[in-house]
Amino acid sequence: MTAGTIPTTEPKGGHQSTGELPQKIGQLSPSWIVFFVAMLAVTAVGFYAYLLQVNNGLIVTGLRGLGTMAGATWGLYVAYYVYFIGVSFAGITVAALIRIFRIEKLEPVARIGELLTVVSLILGALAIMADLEHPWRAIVNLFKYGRPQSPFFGTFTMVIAGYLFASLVYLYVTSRRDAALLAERDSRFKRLYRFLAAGYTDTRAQRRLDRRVTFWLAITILPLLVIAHSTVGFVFGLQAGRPGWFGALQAPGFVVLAGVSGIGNLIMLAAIVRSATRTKGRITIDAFSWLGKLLLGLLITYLYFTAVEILTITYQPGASELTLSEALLSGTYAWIFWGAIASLVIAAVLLIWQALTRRWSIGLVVATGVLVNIGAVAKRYLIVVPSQTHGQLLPYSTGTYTPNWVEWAIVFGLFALGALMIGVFMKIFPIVPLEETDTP
Amino acid sequence: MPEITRRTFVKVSAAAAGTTAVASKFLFGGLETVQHTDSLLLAQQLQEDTVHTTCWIGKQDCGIVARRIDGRVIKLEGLEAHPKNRGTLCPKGTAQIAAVYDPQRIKTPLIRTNAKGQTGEFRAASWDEALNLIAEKTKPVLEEDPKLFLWQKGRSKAKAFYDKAFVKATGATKLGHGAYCSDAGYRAAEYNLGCHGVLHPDFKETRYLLSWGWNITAAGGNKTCWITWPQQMLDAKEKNGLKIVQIDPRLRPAGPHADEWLPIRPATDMAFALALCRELIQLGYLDEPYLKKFTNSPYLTGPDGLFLRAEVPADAEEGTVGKALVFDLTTGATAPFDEADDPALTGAYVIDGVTVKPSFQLFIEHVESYTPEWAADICGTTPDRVRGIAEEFGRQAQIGSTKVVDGIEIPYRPVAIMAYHMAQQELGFQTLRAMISVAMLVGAPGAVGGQLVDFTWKVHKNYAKFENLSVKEGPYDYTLGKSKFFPINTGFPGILTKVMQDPAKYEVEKLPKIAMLHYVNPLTAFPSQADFLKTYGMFEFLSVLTPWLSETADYFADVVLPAATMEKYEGPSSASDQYIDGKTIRLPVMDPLFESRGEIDIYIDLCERLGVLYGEGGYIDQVNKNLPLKDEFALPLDEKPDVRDIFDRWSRMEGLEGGIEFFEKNGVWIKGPVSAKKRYGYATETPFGGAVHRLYGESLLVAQNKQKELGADEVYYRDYTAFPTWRTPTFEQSPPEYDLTLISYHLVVHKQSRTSMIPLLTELSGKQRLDMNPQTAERLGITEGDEVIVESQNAVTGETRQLRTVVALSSGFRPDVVGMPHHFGGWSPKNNKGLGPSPNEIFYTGEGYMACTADQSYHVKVRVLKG
Amino acid sequence: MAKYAMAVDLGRCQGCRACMEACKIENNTPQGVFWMYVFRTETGEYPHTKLDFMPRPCQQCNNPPCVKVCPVGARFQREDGIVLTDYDRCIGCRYCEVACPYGVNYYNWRTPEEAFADYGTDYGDPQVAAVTGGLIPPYKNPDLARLQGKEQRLTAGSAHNVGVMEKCTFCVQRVDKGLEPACVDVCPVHALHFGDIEDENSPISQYINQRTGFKLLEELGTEPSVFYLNGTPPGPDTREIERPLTEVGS
Amino acid sequence: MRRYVTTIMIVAGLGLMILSYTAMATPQCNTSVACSNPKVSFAAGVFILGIVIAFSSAVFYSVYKGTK
Repeated sequence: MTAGTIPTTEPKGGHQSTGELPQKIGQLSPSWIVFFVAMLAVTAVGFYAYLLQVNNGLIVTGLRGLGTMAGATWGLYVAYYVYFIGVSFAGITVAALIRIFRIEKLEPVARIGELLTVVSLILGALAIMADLEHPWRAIVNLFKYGRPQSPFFGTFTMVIAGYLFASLVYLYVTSRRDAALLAERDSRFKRLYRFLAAGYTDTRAQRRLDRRVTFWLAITILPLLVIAHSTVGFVFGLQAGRPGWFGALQAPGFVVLAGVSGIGNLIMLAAIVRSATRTKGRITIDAFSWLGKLLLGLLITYLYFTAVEILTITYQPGASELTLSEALLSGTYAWIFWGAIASLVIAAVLLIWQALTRRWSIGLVVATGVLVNIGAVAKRYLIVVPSQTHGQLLPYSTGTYTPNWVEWAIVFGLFALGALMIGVFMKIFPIVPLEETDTP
Repeated sequence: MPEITRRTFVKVSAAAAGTTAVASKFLFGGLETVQHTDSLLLAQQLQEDTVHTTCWIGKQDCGIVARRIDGRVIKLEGLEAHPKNRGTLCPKGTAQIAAVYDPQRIKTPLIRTNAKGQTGEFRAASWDEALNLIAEKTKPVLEEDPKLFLWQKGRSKAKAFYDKAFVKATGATKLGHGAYCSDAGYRAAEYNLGCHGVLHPDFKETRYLLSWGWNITAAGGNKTCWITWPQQMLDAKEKNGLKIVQIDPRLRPAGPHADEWLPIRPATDMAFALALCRELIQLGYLDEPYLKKFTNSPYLTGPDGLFLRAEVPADAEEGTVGKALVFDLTTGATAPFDEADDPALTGAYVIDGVTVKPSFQLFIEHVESYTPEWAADICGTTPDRVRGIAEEFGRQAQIGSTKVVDGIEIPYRPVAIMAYHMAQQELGFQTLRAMISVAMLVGAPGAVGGQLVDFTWKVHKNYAKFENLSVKEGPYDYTLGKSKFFPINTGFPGILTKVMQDPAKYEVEKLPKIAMLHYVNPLTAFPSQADFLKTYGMFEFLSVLTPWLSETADYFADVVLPAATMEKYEGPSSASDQYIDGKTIRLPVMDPLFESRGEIDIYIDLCERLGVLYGEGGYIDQVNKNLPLKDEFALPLDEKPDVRDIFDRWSRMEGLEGGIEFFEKNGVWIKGPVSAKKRYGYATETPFGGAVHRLYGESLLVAQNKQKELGADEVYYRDYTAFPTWRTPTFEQSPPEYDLTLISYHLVVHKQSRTSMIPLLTELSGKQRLDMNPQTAERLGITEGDEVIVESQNAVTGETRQLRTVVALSSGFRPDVVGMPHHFGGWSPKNNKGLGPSPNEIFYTGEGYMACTADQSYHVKVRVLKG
Repeated sequence: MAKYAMAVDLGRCQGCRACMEACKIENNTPQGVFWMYVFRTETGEYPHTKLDFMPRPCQQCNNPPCVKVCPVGARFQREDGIVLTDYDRCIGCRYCEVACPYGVNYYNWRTPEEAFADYGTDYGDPQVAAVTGGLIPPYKNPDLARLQGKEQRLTAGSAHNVGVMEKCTFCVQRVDKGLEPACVDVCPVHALHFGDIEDENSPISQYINQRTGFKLLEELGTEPSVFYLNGTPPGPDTREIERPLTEVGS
Repeated sequence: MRRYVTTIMIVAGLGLMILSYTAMATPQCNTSVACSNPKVSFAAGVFILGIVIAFSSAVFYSVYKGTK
């Protein structure tokens, strides 16, 4: 690659004096340090728990066999794996929408989304690794013997590999220009920026080029994304052996709930970023209202799916479906189920009210973001676990499963790890794209 | 799980220190360690062979082929040629492999170092030291009075020659386990029919079976422990459409194989049987030829309840009694029973101014009041079900029909009762007599498809003994044999504990000084644990011979001798399934593990030290007498025998090619089919071996009179009646708040204390539980899995006992009954710890909780409280 | 090519669980692991109670969901119909376990050493080890460590490697020697039958043809190779009773 | 040149995917032993490599400076 030519002209406006980087990059504010240390600590606890597990096997978790052992063999790890994959939905979708439909108002949150996608995909991959007693054997054998007829194959090629890589490419291509601009300043990241810029010259031709690339990437990624999330749905939806799993609605259901949790996360993250990086001027209420509407659309669709689901399992259920639906609606899992429904409905109501009154408040939108994620986590858990403990097709005694501290520690560790990745990124690179105006 | 976490912490710190360890774990997940053990296994060339042996647990000694790798037994499989198990095994059979290798077996002889009555502390000792100590303690007692040396054993394995020989050679007093099993049933059959056994069907021919009690698919019964009966029962159902009526508070015994389930109240079986008798008489289902010819029904009975007898000729020797008289309808006069053409069964006759009646007439009058309504009320069922069963039993009996078997025409009565272990109740002896009476009315005993008692129709010596029961004046020996308390008494450890607590009450002067326990483990295996805890510490010296440190040994043994499990010779044992006869011998699957030894070796060495091994009447001599070994095959009385040689001599004496090698090669010796002449009472040389079947128990009445004479309390004599006579069992008199009846039963996977030491079997049996009908649970506000306190009450002493367990709901139980399986409540070897209590902890023994024949009852009233 | 099948005569089964025991010993499975399991169940209310026993080996499906979902082909079906697990390849994702409607899959939560400790016996005991070479369990079956069939894969129970999945193999190590599975061989009442279903005249084909029966959860299209005869499938209100010890690692 | 190489990368990537996919255990079959083994080991790995190459084309397309 040929080195980029550095413009001699002093860049104007947008950000402060020479050498100073925008969005508090490189500045370790006390609050950030607190955040960093806290997250590091939680991650460490998670890692410690993981060491326990690696050393003594999954026996240290609350997981046990199905059937005679009357436990659940898939638990928190799988639930959160599904959740994290779901979250990854947001970024690329938003970014792609922006590119395809030219939604300028969302431009500023585009990179947050892309980053969110990359991070959550990594967390998803780690969550599934945590579920395996022999991670290395798994990685090798998956590459060596991977079989397309297993729904896991899609998950693991499409989602983990294809989707993740595509998102990285996308993130990179859309970040080069900023890297080039920052490379013009003296900072401890200069070399990094220059490397990333890879000789970017901010010409009209280059911009046209990038627009074309990103457009086509978006076009190819969107279907990939639908497929990817569907395959996760297929992991369950193709299984007739467990009550409440088999069904055509699983795949679309997964896609939509993925959207809900993803957008919800994006909203929260955007709100944090805008206050953390002095970009209130960039990320405006418009962005939030936009995301809000998007979320509302998906949420309504999902609530519709849920209604259909409830009707299906209660109207004329088979013996095992009945046992399961009882466990869900009035039994062991009722509090989780109705908790989820409540949070989703409240979120929908909040959004509808704002949409009708046309008066959007960032606070309220963020609140919905939080609510829908609570709902999403709960729903993922309810998809994975109850079908294993209740309504088994042979007269096995009813099972029980309670995640123990090891599992929780690892899951929270993963969240903290994600937070760390984003936090560090924010201190190295502008998480909000620099403006068009920052140009010759 | 504090232990785990501690371990994990250690592991983690280690891991944190050396990340490489973690890394390798991460990379290879510790798989290599596992494969390593395999490679070890596969490294060298493996020598594979098989050894013939027999089961060491069940009482039917199934034939087993042990598969060995380099001399290590890896699997036990059924021996195809063995008639009893035909190439199959039950869970116990396969699982005993874990017993062979159990590291918790006793490895060396042990000598106690702490006080008795608490968890024992022992020191390892050599065989010499241990045996010398026993000899030193035993000799003086043998010199003073050998009867004061108590020798007690659990279940016999194979032919009990070697232990009989020990008892005979030393002159010790023997106690068995029969009083906890089915002895009262054996006594009833011996009394009424003369055969040694408890009622079982002729499965190849029987069409209608009253499966009475918990046995049929749970524990086999007579002569078999499990496999054989189920096999024959299923074949009978498929081939002959055998109909099974399950009479028990639990459905489980016959389960899906029951065509009809009649859940009657516990311990009301006699009432039900008596009502059946009444109905059969009412319906006229009577085999008069049988009753007249082969039973004492026609015997004329006076107002005193005694038979009218012919004059004794003057020249007759002292003590001979005259033949019982009957009323001959052809001559219209009395005649000795064996001289009358047509003896009357009914009516009343005035002889010498006295009105006398055939005992059958008395029976008719006796059962007159036992109506279906009466029985239904007592048993907790409906009159028409009583009638229905009586009707079908009578009809199916096909009275008058015959069948030709082996060329002999034999009466055909395809109805039978299977009632093993039904004697385990306060009215046990008379209940079994009532059941036998049912079979007798239709002439089923000894008929084709009818009521069988033993595999061959032999008359047992007890039949003659029971003609007049000897009831002596005190003082009595501590087993109360021939006492005014128990005119019939096989030896009951339970009553021994009562005697030891109050010898005066039982007019006993000398208590046992020292004791030796052979396998038996009274502390957990026998009901009323409290009584054994009180008394088994009273022996001056107690030695226990057992493979594991039994609870009794743990608390009371001075010396413990390690017995081998399967790694020893035992035998010979019957391989008969009642149709094909055979014999087998257990061959050791390997050398005894640790320092354990086979029982025969142990007794030989002990007798040598006691000076009772050699010479006339010595142990060797007794072995020759009891095995037996005759003529040139007899062991020389002056040289120490070798165990293999004992069985080799026996095999050669039986004419087997190569002696013991025959069994090493074939595993079992098939003698061929059991002929009809041997099996059916009607077909034996003199029918029924010449025994007159006692529908009427004259000698029981005589015994009762003697008991009264000698001033025995009513509790001891009230059940010595000529006919089975119903009375409400004592336990029913507990206060009403004790509203449930506790019953106990065996699980298929358990037999004898030893199975509860085998973790593979306790795994299958699961934890202890209290079975309860859902209706009852709902009433008490209890749900599946709740912990509860079960409190029993002794209706005689008012004592209460408690245990804690967990409820398991089952609709296969009468709502007024709760149940608990046996083989729990151990504490000594950790194998069987923590699985829950034994019902024996809250059962009672002694007056009111034992039969008139000194046999244990397993019924008690309880209440269930939330734990 | 033979196609192996098992026939379970529910009319004969007495629920004694001898098959479970023989399986555990032949295949050296630790506590709480039942490749062969016998349901003891109750249906209906007192006094009209119906008691049933139902042995549950792996159904050896001909359209096996477990094989479909296995991401690495560790779970596969041989030409003779036996569905097996390749212990060297299994990654322990437990997808087969959730995919199987019969609950026949058992995951090795612990090493055999830890697992057998549940039995409360220390087989490492020197005096025992002197005889057994320290093998766990002492009755360890060497056949399980051998590669099976023409695929030559480690499928016969092996050493119960921690973190891999396993299940009933129809005792492949015995079948390949021309023997019947341990459960069939031991059954005291001859309720279990095994053989080549493709051969019209084989004893099992005839046994099945002479009786009416059903296959378990056939409606799911799994096409089991296990035939249940002379009985009825468990109903919705069928309750399990008399469970064995199933706790692991507590 | 830019178009040329990019196209090649995309085609190559897709090619690898198709090739490796067919080299894996046949999707339809699940009853024969063959189905449990890919025809070529690491076919799945190659498939992912294909994805990687195909998407990398985008990077090349935008980074390539062209020859002046």
